[in-house]
Amino acid sequence: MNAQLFALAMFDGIAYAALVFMVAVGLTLIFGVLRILNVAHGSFYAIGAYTAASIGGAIFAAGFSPWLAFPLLFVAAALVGILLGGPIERLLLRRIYAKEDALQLLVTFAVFMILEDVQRLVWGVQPYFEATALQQLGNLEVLGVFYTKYQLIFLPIVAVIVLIGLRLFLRRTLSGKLILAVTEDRETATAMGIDADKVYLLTFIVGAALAGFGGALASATTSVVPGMGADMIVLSFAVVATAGLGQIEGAAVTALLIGLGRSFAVYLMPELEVLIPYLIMLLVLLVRPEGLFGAVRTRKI
Amino acid sequence: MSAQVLLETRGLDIRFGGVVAADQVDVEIHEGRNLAIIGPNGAGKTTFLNICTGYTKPNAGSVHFCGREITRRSPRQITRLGVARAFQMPQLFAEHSALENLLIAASARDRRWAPFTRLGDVPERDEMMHLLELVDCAHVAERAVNELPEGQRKLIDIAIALALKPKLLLMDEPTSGVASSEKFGVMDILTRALAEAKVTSVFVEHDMGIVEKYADEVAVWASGAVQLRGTPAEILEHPDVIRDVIGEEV
Amino acid sequence: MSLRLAVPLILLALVALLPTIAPWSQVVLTIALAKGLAVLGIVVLLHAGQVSFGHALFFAVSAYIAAFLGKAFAGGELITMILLGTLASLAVGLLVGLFVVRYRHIFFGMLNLAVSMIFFSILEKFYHVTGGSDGMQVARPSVLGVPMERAGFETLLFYGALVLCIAVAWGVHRYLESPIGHMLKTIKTNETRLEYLGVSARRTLLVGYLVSAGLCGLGGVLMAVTQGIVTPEYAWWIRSGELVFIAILGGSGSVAGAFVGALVYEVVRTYAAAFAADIWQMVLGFFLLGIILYASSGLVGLYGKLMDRLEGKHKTPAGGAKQSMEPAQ
Amino acid sequence: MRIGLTAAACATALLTSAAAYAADKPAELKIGITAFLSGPASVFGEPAKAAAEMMIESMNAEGGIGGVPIKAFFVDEGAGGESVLAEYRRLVQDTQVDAMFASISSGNCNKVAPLAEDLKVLNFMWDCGTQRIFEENSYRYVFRTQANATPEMLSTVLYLLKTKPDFNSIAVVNQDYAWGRDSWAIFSTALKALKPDVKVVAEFFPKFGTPDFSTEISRLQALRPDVILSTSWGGDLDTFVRQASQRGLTNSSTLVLPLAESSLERLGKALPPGHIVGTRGDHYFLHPEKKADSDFTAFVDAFRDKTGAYPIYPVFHMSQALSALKGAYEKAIAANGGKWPGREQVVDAMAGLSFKGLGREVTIREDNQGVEDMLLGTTIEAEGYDFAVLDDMMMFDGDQVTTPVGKVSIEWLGTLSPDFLNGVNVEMFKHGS
Repeated sequence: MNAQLFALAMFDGIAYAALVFMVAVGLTLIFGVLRILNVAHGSFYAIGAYTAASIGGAIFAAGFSPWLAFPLLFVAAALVGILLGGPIERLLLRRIYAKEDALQLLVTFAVFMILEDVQRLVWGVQPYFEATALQQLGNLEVLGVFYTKYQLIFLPIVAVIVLIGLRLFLRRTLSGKLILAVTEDRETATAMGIDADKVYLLTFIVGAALAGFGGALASATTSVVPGMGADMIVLSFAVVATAGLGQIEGAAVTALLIGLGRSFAVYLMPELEVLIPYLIMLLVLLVRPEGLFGAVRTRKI
Repeated sequence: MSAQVLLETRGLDIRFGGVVAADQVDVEIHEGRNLAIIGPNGAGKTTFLNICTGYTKPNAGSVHFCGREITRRSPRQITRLGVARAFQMPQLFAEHSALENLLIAASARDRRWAPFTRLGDVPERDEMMHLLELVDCAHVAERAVNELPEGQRKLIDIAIALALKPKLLLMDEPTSGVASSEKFGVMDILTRALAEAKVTSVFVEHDMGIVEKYADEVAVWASGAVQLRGTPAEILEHPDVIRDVIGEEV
Repeated sequence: MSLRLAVPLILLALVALLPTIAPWSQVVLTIALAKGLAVLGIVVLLHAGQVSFGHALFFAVSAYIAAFLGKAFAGGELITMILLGTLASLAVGLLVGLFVVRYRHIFFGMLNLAVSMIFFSILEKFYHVTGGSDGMQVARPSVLGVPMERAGFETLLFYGALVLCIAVAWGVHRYLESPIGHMLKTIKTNETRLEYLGVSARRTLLVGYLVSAGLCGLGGVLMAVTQGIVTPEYAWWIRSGELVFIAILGGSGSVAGAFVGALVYEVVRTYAAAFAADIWQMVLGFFLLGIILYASSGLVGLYGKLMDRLEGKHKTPAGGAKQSMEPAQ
Repeated sequence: MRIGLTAAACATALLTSAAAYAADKPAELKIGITAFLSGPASVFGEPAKAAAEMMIESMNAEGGIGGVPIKAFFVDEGAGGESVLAEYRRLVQDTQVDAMFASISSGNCNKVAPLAEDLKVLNFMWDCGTQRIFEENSYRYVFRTQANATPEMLSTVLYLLKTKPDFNSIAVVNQDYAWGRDSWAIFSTALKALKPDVKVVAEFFPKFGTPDFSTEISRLQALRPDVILSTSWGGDLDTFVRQASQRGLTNSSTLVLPLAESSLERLGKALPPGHIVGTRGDHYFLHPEKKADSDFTAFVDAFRDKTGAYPIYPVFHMSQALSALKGAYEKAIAANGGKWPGREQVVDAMAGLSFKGLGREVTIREDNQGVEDMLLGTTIEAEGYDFAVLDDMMMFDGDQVTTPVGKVSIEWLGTLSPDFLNGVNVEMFKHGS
């Protein structure tokens, strides 16, 4: 493997990692606070992609400026967070916080199944493709290979902004601090009078919106097809578990690890490509059972 | 002292963050002599029990039981050597009845996996019923343990430990959570049961009346170390103890 | 005989007789029984408070063993397939189990998922060995050396599966009631105390894990020979989720519930797919939500409540044949 | 209640099966159709279902088959193989359908073929492409009413060699499942036989349904093969072509896309001119021989009105299956002296049957495989369409490009020599002519 291929694999890996991170970070945020592994997160991702692609298709066909594709990403994220995330947390998840892990997970699994069909009823089964955002930014030639600026530059920058933004939000704003307090010690936080209901709702909306945002970002680079959520969710699980549950920076590092692992596999051993995320997860957890960034908690007796 | 040394620690050292939980702890526990551990909260009493049973690993030092080094063994291995433990918060099997809790313990002791025998039909059943009678809980044998009052839960927790027929029993505040009017009753029951089973006990205790009546020896803990050791009479009259320990407790 | 005991017996008799009046149902019922066995594996782990989202792995391992045997020996022998398939699942169960019993809850679930997805990917990727995503045909095996026609084979499979399920259900029930079965349950309630009894929680869980892997393996072989084809989909995470789904539907922790759940699930799924082809997933999703939110003790729990009402009792009685199959909640 | 009904149905079934021959004319002719109504492959299933409904409606308006109206029952292949098999049995044993059309997925065809044989029900493999089924087994009840992977791939190789004889290197990006693997095995075997000096520079089999080909595209750009083959379809093909054209891969390499006819309209301008597109037969809404035919254009318009899209190859496949059914029954009725035929008589009538769907005539060979001519073309931009259409079309003779009866495709292809290229009959068509 020469230097050129090495560099190419790096670029590909980073662009891919940026997308994976966007979805995984929402999942880990939700887990940190609600202690629920949300299977429906994959649906939020898919619906975000569908929303961006279908609205984009409509407004660009009507002759609006293609630059609207960028604000549209946020609109799609907000729609997913508020219209889907909000009601699901309020009407459904709120009723199951007291139940066992397995039941909670199954509830989100049920939501996932329902949303899969909702997607098909709303958007049909034909693939959507809406790459205006990507085309607006154009291409870039690196080492004789054309990359889209969207994937090579825009996506990684957005991922870094989201990472820094989340850090600032969690550490500098009141809502963020409340979320962090609940993540670190739920009992104490609620005992101190933090309105856990509000924190849960806010977290879930933000988490869902991040998944929707990830989907909207991805929609410019891929066909939006039925079933795209199912694959993404398993990948995000792997990222979240490898990183350590609830670890936001960890999710970034792991996403990068998995993204690079995958692209190097394509160059070196294509057969291993799909196995990479799981192999990384197994290896990490063998050595660090709590995940890369997870902390050991000893029970007080 | 002529009695054989059951458990011996040398130079135990551990700290959590800035808190010193054990600082050069050297303790000997002798067969047949019940040891009470007293001392203020945070002195490292529970940590001592945790280290002796392998739940917490010390940074330095060693623990020997019957001459065998057990410092870095797991609670499971140490239990199998004959050290049982009762907890400050009763550690019970919440979905099982009192009798079932004991039957599980007895099956564990006898390595009775018996995949096709009902738990209720194991041969240790009579022995466990007797044990429940001994701790005065026979009347709640069939009740789920999470429905029982704290006092009975503590007794069942201790009974579980006794069911293992240990050589040494470590008890963390056996009478906490028990109404003060019942404490002596509980301890009477316990002492009888311990004597019958010929078990040496170590118990952490805050009630000096209990210590005075039931301990053969007392060790005073403070700042992660044993400050004094002696008979209850010697210790409870010691001015430092009166000031630092009893004073706090009264 | 009490009503509480009579109804399950009547239902069992109905299931046994249904194929004689509705032949097409025979295969659906055999599949339901095969899944019921796998669900029973999930139920065993639920007793330890652990949920695996990767048990389809063991289902797939034995199913592929059956397919390979059939391919290697031009049809093969049913009994060999069942034995070797289950053994292979146990072997893989031991290997995976040694690793995953160190983890609990979400990690346990996710690691199982990861391992099963690795197997899934291998099945898909190594096309020249496994037939890739199209899977492998499972030749119809002979039974004790006797070659079989389709009709006879299917009938034999169905009644064989029925007898097998009853025997296995009894065995698992006894296991869960035994000392080691109760120790498994203590992993859910107080693992620390279990260790302080001198028992290895990991080893106890490993035993439960092996039982569950074996059960899934048994179900997998049965499924493979019934379907006549195996695909990587057998190992997919959605399939594992389905097993957990059925376990909850039947009544989490209930041995009888595993089979009741599997039967009801297959019927609902078949009819949802037939009469609401566009929205069958949604139908199942709402069905699952309804069960979790309004009847979290599952179908067996509902049945218990119904019987209580019929017998005019308001409090759950301690006895009863059905009752003893449920864990203490 | 349900059990009672079923019991009654079964009793009737027993009676009728005793008199399987010379049956009375039924109230309706029931067929079961499996198609993907969910999942990625529903891009084929949904149009086919719409087409089936339209065609059955119009057939029934003209008196159905032999005066008996057709009634179709649909099964979702997207629900999984297990569910398909259960439904298949239910339709055959409970609903008592007269024929099954199964299926789109080759995997499902593999599953239902032996089952159909066991259940003794007439089964048309109406869309699946695997060439293996009739090469590895022989069946009485199972027929394929269209071509299979071998003629599809061989004609693609021929078209490529005729239009671009000087290319040196090729790479492949196929979906990682049987179709992707088998079609590459066929294509590469044929290519090596016909042009032995070609270099295969990369073989990629990304996961089915993969959302991102960036890495593969980077590698392909670094390797710069003359030709890139992809037999992918649906969302995978769309994604690959779009990402390839966005990053300029379509400028440096010629794409060969044997299934792209079904993606043309969706791809729009993303598929630039100059790339090779196949139609899995002669399935094309601007079929050079049919586009002047008013029935054909009327159907295309009606289909567009109903679904909002031009008909794609599964629609043609569906028309072939329905037309085969009609042909078989009519032939059997004639053979039966005008009386309604028994099931076995209909199966007998399938031998050597010729029928015509929306495209050219298809004939069933003695191994139950349909023989169909193959149409390919090169993309151009054309007025009136905001997506690429085909030009420089070639129609290959089905008889010549289909594996001879009794031969195994891969072996047969291996025996071909470069002369084969000059021996095949080709008809040429231009867009607009």
